[in-house]
Amino acid sequence: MNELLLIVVPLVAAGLAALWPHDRTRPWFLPAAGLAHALVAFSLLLRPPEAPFHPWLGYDPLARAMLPAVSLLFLCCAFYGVPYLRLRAERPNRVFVVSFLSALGLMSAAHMARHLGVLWIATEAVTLCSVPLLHFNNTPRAFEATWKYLLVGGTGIALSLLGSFCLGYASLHGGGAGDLTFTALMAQGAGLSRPWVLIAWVLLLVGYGTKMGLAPMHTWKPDAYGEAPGIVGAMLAGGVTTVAFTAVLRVRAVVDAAGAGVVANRTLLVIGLFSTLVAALFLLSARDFKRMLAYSSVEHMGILSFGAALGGVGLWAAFFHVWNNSMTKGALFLSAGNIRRAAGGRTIDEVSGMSVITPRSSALFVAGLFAVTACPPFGPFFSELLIVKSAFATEHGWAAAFFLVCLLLAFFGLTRVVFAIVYGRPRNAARAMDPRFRETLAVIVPPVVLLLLSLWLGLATPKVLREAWTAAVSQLYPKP
Amino acid sequence: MTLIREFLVRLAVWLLLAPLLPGIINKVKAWVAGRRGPPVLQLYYDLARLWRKGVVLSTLASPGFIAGPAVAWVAVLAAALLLPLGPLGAALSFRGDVILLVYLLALARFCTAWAALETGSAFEGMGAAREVSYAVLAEAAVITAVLTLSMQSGSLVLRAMLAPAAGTGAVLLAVGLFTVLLAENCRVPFDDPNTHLELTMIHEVMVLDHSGPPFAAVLHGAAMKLLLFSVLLVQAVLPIGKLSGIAAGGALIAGVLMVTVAVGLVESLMARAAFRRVPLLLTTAFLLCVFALLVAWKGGAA
Amino acid sequence: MNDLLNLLIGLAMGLNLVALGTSRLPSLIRVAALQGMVLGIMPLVIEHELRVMVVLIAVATVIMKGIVIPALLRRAMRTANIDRDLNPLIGFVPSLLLGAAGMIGAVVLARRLPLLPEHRESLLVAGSMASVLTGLLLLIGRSKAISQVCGYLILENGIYLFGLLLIHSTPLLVEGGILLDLTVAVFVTGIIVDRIQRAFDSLDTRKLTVLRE
Amino acid sequence: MTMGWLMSFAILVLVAAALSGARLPRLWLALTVTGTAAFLGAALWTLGGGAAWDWRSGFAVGNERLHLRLDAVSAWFLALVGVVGGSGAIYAREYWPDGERPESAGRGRGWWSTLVLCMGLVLLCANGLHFLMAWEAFALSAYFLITLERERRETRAAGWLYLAASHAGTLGLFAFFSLLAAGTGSWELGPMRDHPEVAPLFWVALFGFGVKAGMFPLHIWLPSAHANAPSHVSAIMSGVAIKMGLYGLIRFSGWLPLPEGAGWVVLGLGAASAVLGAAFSLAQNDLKRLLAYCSVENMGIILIGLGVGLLGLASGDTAWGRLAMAGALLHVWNHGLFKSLLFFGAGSVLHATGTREMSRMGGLWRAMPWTASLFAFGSVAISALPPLNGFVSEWLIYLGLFDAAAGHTQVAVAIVPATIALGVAGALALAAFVKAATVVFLGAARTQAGAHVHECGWWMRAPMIGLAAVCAFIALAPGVVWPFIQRPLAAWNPAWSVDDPPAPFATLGAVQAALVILIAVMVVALWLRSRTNGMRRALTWDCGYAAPTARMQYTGGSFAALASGWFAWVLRPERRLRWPRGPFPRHADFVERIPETVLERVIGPLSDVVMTASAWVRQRQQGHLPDYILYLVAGLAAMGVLVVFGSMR
Repeated sequence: MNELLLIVVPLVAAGLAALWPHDRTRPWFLPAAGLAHALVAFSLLLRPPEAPFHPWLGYDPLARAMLPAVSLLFLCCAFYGVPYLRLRAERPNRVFVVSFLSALGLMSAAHMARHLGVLWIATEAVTLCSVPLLHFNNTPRAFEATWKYLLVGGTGIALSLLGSFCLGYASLHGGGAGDLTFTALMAQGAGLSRPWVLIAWVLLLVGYGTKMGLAPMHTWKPDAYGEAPGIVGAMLAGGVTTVAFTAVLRVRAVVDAAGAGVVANRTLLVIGLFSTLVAALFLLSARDFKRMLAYSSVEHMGILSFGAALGGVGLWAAFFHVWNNSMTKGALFLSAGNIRRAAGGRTIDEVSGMSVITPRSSALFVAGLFAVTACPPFGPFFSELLIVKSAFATEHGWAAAFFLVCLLLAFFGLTRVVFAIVYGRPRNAARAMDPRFRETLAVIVPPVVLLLLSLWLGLATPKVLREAWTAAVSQLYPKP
Repeated sequence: MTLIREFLVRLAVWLLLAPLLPGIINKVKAWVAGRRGPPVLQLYYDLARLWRKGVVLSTLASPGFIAGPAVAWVAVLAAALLLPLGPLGAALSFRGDVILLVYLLALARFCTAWAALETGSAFEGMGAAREVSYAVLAEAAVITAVLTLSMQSGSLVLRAMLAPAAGTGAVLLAVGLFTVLLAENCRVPFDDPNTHLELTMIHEVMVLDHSGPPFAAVLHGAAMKLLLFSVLLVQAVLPIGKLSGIAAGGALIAGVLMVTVAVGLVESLMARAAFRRVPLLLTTAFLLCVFALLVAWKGGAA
Repeated sequence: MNDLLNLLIGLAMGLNLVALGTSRLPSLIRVAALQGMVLGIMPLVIEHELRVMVVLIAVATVIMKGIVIPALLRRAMRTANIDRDLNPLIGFVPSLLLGAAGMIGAVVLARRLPLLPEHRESLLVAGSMASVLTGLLLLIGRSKAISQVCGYLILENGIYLFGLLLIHSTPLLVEGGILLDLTVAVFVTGIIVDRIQRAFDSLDTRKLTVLRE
Repeated sequence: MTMGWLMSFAILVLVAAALSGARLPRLWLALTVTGTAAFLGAALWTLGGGAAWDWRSGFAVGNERLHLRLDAVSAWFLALVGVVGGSGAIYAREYWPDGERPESAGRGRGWWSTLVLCMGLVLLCANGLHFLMAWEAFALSAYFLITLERERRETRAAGWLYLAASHAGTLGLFAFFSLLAAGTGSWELGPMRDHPEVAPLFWVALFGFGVKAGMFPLHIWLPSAHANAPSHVSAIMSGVAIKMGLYGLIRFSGWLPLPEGAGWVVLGLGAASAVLGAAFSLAQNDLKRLLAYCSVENMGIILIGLGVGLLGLASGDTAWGRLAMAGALLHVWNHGLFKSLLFFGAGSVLHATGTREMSRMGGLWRAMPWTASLFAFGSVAISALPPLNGFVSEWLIYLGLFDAAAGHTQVAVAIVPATIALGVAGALALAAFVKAATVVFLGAARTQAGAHVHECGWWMRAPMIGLAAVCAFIALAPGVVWPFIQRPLAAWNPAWSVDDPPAPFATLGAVQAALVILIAVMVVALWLRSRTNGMRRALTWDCGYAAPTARMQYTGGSFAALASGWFAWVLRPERRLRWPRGPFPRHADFVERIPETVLERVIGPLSDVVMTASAWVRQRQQGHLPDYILYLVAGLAAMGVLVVFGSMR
């Protein structure tokens, strides 16, 4: 029953926060709920329940392999959120806190969903919760970003609903009793009607791919990440994308059971490499460092699906990379948020020499850059190397070569922007934006912690996590 | 004991006979031009006089200005001592000595150029520039020649390498090496040792500012270098090693004389080539050596 | 009664074409609303005995799609007093042709797809595909925010149609899905309206291009 | 087990140094010197016949057991790391002090120790994963060292270029090591000649390591990085860091089964690097760029040796291959030593004059005699002239080449051109260094920059003297060094029997010593004679110029014009000349620029293509929502097509 806490605790906290009268103290609900959530998540990681407590919801191996990462990221963002919201005292934060908390609860639900419908509902609910978060700054730009997020994302969501229907119909047509839990669908396996399964796969891949931000459905991402506050960006890039990836994996398992695994893998491979390429091309001439982070996230979504397409070790590495991605992206977004605060601009034309104005955040930003570009000893290095290795091992030599070239281009782009921002002579525009901003420990520690976590994940991947990922792989590839 | 005596003899040969060659060349030139010309021993007189003269140093010159000629002279002498003298053989001969010889000449070049640039004079800089630049092409030719010899003999010891194979290869090599000799010793058509147009000179212009004992070292070193090259050339193309002691000595001397006379004739019959044609000449020499190499290669393979 | 259903679906498909052909914003909204109502009553037609749940869905759908959202949109339109013409990115004739082609294709494709015997006769699949295509076509081909919302509504209608295939077996999925999807629509419209009430921004998405590369 | 202690001690000390660098300069210096000394000691002990040290950790790093191994090959390079790392640290104390560089000095110290440590680890790691980690860490710390002076735009540009190129190489190594791991089934490194299927990987390694080694077409990053880095950093970059790439090549050419024609390709690349590197270096007018290109040349020489070694390996016959390989190894040391010496010298010139433009210097010998003589020493050494150490190693390589050619076998086809190339490169290098040394130190000061300068202090002088001493030692006692060379040879390829040292090595040493004595005697004699005859100073005669001015001197550009003209086809110099006109010409000027040909003619166009693609993609995303939906639908369609065709097949 503890699993339920993962959903209930944040939602209850959200409710309380909604009733809480004081803007000044309300933000403390975030770390509190985050702490509780993390405790439950990790206790469950250590002692996983034998069976899901309900056929529709359960802390199954897949959830176990993913959810703690999100919980960890949320915790750090929550601690960062307190000083951040204090800094933004001019904005009422009730809606923000409430939707941030409920987003956490719904993300947990989405991770644990073992039922097609529940999964879809939870995912869409997350989308809705993140709308006020995006709109927090309440500027015309924020409005435009939200609008695009809603319409592009909504279309994707609608398609994934259609896909769910198709999958349901596939099972119905295959003589299913309309039980849409993934276990039942996988059990039905080859009984599912193949054409409908394939249609469903395409629709669901594109639908949830839109949430993940795979190219060419990524278009909402730079706008949303560029306009949202740092912590929201971090949660979107590290949490929501993870939810969508989980969804894709669950569906993929069903498709695999239906005997179309090869086709599914091919589509995943193609869309993954395409996303990596597109992201790299965008990064090459990026100028706005928050949009740059969005494209980097697109790139990493591509890496994830590339890894997932390889199956076996590749999938394992993809789980590994999910964790690394959450941690490093979190660190990057938070430090970028600091820099954004201190510097009056967002593009390399307006900002430079931040290493003088915000030395700590700049150092963190650079460290995060090297982490996210797979430089050792940070985690992504290990996961990406493993993905490349498994690609070579599974006769995907050319794909791997292409992948490496994309990584190189992305590296060029990222370093170009980050060094332009961090080094050089500071512009006088800097500090014009928010004189109240100071590099206090409160805004430095969370990103530091995230980076250290990524370091730790890489150098000494805990045994329990490795087991969890292995279990998740074997859940998605049940050995006959 | 005998070792030391032999060594001293060789030393004497190199030190004493070297200044003879320029004298001979000048005689030949004078004879062709129908003049009486300076005495054959002129260079000896000059050296003696210079050795007694004082030195005028450029205000800019560093101690390297005097060290340069000294090192260059030592380098040439050492190279000469590595070269076997027909029946006398070499003072010292070991595997790879030929490479040492080539690089000792390079050392001499380095020091001459260094000394030339000490004075900060445009002329001498120009001379140094030409010296080191043409050396690039000459080096290619020399290395190819050495490669040819080593492929002929399958050895890397000068003594064994200078056992030439008669035939086309020898001829090609002879012409090639002769050209290199002219270039390395700055004779016509590459350079005109007794012109008065500094702009057209290489070696002579490099030593414009030298005087006194250092200048003596320079002149003597140049003479030794000339002798060295002619000895090398002769032994590279004439099968001297096969002859008995006296005959060999005679053949060597005759050969060297022939070479010197040839140099003299070239100087008196040819005009100095325009500078842009110099690389062409050197490349030709290089190509000749390459052909010799190919011949040697086939010969060895067969 | 299957005929009645098909009649309704045919009506909806006709409305698709109207939506593609109309050049005025109010009529577009009206079409969307009408289609919503038509769809809303379908469950009542499909279901043999009227369960409370089904009635609930029907009522909710009719109210939402047929009344609430259109009202919101009209209000937005009025408050922003934007000109009623929707200037198309894809002309009316081309979009009509495309829509028609899509409809035919949908019917053909639906015939070739494996269907359960009880669905063989119905136009549900074809209708839903046609509406989805129409919706996407409107989203791509019309530049006004409100017209895009209408396109989105029609897209949803298509999905709703498909959902009706499953209403026997997994009612909850269908209901939950649809209801939540409606909330998206509400959100979308809500955001616009809220935006308009604060500042009279243009609702022409061609002007909503500050965020660009 | 003492070795284990020594190693862990060195590593710990260096870590401590890296941490103490920012705040405690004195402690840092002590620690760094100790650590590098420990490295040197360990290396010499191993080379001196100590057993190879092999250690596996109980714990895992990155899910792999640590596996450190110090065999003779690693030790050979580790010794270099020790020497240059230590002397550079001492040099930096005066060259990059807190007083003048308050902002970057501390950083510089920290990264220096990190760099040294990481290079040591690269040499020690015997596990692909950890090798890669150490490799990248070393590359990054080098980046931070190069960009110490990051307020300068060109320094940042140079640093970025270095980082980009190095990362390209690293990704090549990603591919290499993961293919290796996929092939052999484990990250463990070691002799793997029993896996013939991994032979083609040599080409990947050649790219990955070649970038770092500054092999000719891949050298693009090298000149600007070496030129813009602080001089002690340039020294360790050029003296040691690029040798790491070489280490990789040597290491894996020894372990991997070699593909057909590996030796030929390496030999060809080496010859190209040697000649073109020398030509480029001759053409440069920036002192440090000249030195940098000369590194390309020397890498070429080493690669020639390696190539001959590989050919020897391929044709089973070992004698000449071994000689050339030995020469290559020895040249690794030699180049590391005198190139660091030269960069230190260049550093003290830069420190004194504040410019790298040779055409602004001249006549510095008077103010800085120590630097001048040490630089001259280095120039003679690097031009491979007897009686110094550069000649010893090149002599070995020549021996190998000549013997190989004398065999009249198929390999001669590759050997002969390589030999000629080596000779030409030597002559070009000589020209280049006559230019460098004389234009900077001799003649008259050309500008005010060269006018009032100061000699460097002892902290900078001592390392130079030390390096020169080591050079002299190798030059005069090569026989002593020989046994040290044999161990890495044996470790590199156990198939080779390496008991007999080539006899002439002793002779060569004697000859060089004799030469030194002769030179000393002659110099003294000439000097005394001239003094007794009387010396007087006068204006440069120069055929009777009354008032020669400094501007009449031959500049570096004019000195190199003739020879570099022959390489205009690759140098592509850009000249702008305004002739003096009229009786009293007001202005006439001549500007010459030597472009980075490969970078500007090859990489530039390539990147233009990529950037065009990038711009095109950006054009597709101009904020129009309908377009975005269209892309979504397009993606849907594409996936659909893919699935349909996929399921058909």
